[in-house]
Amino acid sequence: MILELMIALSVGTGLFGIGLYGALSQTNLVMIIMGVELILAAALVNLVAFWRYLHPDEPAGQMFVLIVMAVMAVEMAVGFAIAIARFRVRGSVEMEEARELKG
Amino acid sequence: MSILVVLLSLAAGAYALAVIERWAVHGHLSLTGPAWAALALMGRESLLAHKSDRLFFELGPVLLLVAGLMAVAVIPLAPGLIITDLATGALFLNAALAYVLVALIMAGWGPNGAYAMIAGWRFLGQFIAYAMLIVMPITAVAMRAESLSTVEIVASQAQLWNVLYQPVGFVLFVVAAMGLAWLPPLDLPDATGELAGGVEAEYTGVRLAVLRLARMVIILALAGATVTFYLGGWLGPWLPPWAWSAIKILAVAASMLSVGRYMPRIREARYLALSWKLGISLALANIFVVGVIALVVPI
Amino acid sequence: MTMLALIILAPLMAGLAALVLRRAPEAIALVGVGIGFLAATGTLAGAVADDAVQLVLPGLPQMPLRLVAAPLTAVFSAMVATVAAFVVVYAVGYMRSDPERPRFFGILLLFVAAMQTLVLAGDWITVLAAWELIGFSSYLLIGFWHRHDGVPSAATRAFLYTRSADLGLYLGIFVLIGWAGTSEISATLAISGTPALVAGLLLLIGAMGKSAQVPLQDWLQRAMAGPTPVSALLHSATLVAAGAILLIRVTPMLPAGALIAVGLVGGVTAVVAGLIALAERDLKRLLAASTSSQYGLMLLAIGAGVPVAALLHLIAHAAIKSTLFLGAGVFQHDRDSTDMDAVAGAGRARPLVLAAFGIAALALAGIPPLAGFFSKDAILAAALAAPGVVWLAPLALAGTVLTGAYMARALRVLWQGEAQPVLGKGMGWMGAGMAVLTALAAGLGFAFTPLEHLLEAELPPEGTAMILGLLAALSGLVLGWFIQPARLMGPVLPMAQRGFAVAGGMDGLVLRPSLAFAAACEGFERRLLASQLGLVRILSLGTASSAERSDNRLYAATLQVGRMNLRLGDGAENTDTHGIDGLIFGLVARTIAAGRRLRLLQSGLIHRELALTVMGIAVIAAVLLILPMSS
Amino acid sequence: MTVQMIFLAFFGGAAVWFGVVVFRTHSMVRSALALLFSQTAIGAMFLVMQAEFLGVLQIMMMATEMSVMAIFMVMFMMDPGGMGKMDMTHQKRLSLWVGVIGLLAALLLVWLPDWGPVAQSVPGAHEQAADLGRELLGRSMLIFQSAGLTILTAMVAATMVAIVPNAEQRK
Repeated sequence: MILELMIALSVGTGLFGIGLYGALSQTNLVMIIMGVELILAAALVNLVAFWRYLHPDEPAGQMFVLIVMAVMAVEMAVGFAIAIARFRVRGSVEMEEARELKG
Repeated sequence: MSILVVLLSLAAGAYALAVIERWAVHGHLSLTGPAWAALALMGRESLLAHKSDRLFFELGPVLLLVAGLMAVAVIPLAPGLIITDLATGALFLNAALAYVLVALIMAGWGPNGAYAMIAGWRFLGQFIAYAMLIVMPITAVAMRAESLSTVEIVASQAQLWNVLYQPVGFVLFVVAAMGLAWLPPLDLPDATGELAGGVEAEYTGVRLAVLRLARMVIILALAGATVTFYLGGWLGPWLPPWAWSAIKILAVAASMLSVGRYMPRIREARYLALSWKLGISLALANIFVVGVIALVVPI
Repeated sequence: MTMLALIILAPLMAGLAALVLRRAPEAIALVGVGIGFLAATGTLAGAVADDAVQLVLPGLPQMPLRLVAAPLTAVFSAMVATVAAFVVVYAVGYMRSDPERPRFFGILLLFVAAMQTLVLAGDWITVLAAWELIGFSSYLLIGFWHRHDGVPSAATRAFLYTRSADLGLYLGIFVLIGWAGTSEISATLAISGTPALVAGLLLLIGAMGKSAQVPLQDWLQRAMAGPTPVSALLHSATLVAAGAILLIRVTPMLPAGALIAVGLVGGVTAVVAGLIALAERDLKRLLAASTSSQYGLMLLAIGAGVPVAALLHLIAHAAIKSTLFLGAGVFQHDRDSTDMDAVAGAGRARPLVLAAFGIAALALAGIPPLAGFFSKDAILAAALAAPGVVWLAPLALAGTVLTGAYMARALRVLWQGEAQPVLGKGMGWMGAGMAVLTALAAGLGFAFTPLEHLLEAELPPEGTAMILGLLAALSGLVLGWFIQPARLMGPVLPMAQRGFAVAGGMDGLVLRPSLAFAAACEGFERRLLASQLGLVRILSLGTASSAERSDNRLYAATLQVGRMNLRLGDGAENTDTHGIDGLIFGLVARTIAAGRRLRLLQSGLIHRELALTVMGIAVIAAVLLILPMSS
Repeated sequence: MTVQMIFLAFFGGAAVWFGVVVFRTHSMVRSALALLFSQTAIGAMFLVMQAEFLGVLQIMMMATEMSVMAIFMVMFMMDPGGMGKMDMTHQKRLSLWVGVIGLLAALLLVWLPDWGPVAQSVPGAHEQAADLGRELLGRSMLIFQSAGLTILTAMVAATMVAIVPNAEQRK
């Protein structure tokens, strides 16, 4: 049983690492969003694993998963809105070209 | 055992549906037509489009079929006659049908053809319109049944069918279902004559056969869902339950198929506007009313 | 009790009413600040009679929010209320023709309420909340005329500067709470030793930001973009005072090391900002720079270990500086500008206003029997009597001389040049506001003795200090009146005019420390980023809004340190061209290098900042994981 | 070595592999759909872990989300998959290092501590759904509602950001 927990958590960490790499390395806003999605998915896996193997009789655990899903949806909505706005202004969502933040 | 029965009846239903569709489209009834058509497709050379995304091209129809079968899996034809009675059956139905969208996008993207791709993305647009209206009426249904299991949902309609209990939800669900099965008048995704068959444009031979079959299965699944959620499933006097299910499902499917003959095609934008401005507010009202009734008069 | 609540609630409610009703804002504002004023004076009387009224509100678990009206805080709140009241009276006339008066008065009153909350706060949580509110509403006020070009950037600059310095406040407060286990100020003041030193220095950073001390003084002068009443309020008794007030309140806790740091910052600021003021070409900017230098003197007094002297000077300065600003506002009305050439001779047309301005100026310079005289003597005495630290007194004296000099310069500019006919519009309100504050500026000095008794504080003997102070003030006045700043300051002038005097440094005293600071800056900034980001991230997991806020913070920190180092680079080049010995060359090179390296950090590229973010989170996570193991 | 474990490992491996594919492939649609399949595999893992409701929900939501993702990719990137090997990454080494280090650290944290006793059985799917509902509308109502409110806000905000400002807004 404990091995299953380990497997699930390891999968979570794997997804986390991949997502981190993607979010940092991609030049494209949408790809960055994908990386973030992967990171959140890792969080999902861990939450469900903790619920299943450590506190199965605690529905709050599942509630957390729902909240994270909500966060994913929000993140995508806002991210794509920004992407659209940017695409309208610049004609691309390449983050290499986004230097407005430079002081 | 029950799996086998369901699958066989599914095949029979698909065939019957094909007959009905030919009838609805061409106007004359021929019981053997679909069989010949299928055989012809089998025999025909199956072309592969130039520079196609092979993986998606092959996977699209299969995924479509799988999604349809998954959806069918939670539809009860009679007490005990169901592939799997999930505790979250109603939700699972949605989950399965959500992959229709994925499959169509793959099938539209795969063959590297303009018409097909346009059709795929159009279907995505149409999906935005109907997605909410598939889920929210089901919510109301599940609220009455106090369960997501399809069997219990049917059982909850022993006193009064949902079509009378929540007619608004029924209408919304049927419209949304027709959008999901891209049936006319909501058939912009493969607008025959405009997109040359849309997603099916680039498919030939066996793949096309699979695609058509999958579509029949999906229509059947949606009809089954309608029957399960609103028309009392297998419930009915005199006849045995499976007969009632068969009759109802075929009737619903046939009516869905034949609506298109009497209505002009609806533009996506219009469908979108209607379903978000009118439909969702109606669905919310429906949920509210059902909740109130369920709390006040327990039937 | 109710009075205590009224002090804050009256302006708050009035402000909201003004914002919501959007009609007759002047009346509402006057009523609001009036009630606040009465309540504050009443509370002060109560505090004189029997001390420490407390109002405990249910706040966080085991950390209730407290409002305390001990004598000290009561005095502060009375001061704030008074200045606010008469500034509002003045503003009624000043903003007469502005279409957006409701917004103005609304924000102004919210600002006053926030300030009152800050001075009356009895626990750190309240202090933080009030601090944030002050920063925010001051941002709104400075940016009030946001349609004029340059104004938004000025407001943003002020916001970023103070925000980035607030980081120190946050950390300091967290250290305090974490160490003392409670958020009650009086309880946290009991701690001592290293935590006290760390917390003191961190709080000093926060205070430096708000009180515009070297090297964060730049934003204050740009904040002149706001309406004049706002400037008067910000400079005299509220925003800028917040830093000094904070330090005055925590003085009992500060160990010797922290005190020396405070004194050094204060003394340097007093001199440097004085030079900037002397070199200014714009009346309001001159006053702004003088504000920095006066608060430098206060910090110097705190550093000398006599907070009550700082307190006295704070109060005197509140009245004086508000008077000066209000006068400047009148001249601005007449000449539609505060540029020295534009306002030249404006005083002749308004002898009364000029008289008030002159009284205030002399008071600031420290001429008896005006208020500034007593407070400045207190500071000088404190500096002279400061244990061990010898360089406090010279700095204080230099600051005094400079004060006299630039005040005399301002008076001279206003007096000379030809008068122009002016039409007295709305002078009734403005005059009323000014008259009272002038009277305070003149006569407040005689209230100091009872005040000292009230605070149970005794000042060091003033014998020599009085003579020295008087001599310094007079000499400063004479110098400023008769000698042009160009000749007075020589090669320093251009730098001072650019405001580079601070970071660029015109002599080793300022240059070497700041350069050492610059060399250490990159590492410092990394730590800054890491800690700050980690904090904010941990505080706001997942919520988009605070994620953005943390971005602003990161940006603020990066921008500020980066800017500072760029200025270091320029200033160093400056001295370079002025041809100073080779030692400087090496330092200059290092400075420019540091600046260039730091520029790389603020690339503005999302992925770079993202990477920094991740590293910051990693550091914090590591710390959080390791701390429990070690302990 | 139970059946569950095998399935868990299988789906987990699938999830990770598809996650890798997301950033390896050159076709935008492919990477979006790879992400979809990765998420679906995660949903399958939920099902294996007997969190039926969550699993089904995950599978359903991700299908739609990722399809939207795909169309956005095509809209913004015009699918360079066709145009061969164009590199779409930057600060690659840094990202790689960060990712690897994060991965290893997390693995360490997973494998080192003692997770204590592992629960053998979970409540049935019906009870789970019912409990979750009571949780959401009972103790955790505030959180739930605020999540909903957040989504609503995000919808409004996203729309406002995305729509084209018309004439009088523009000036």
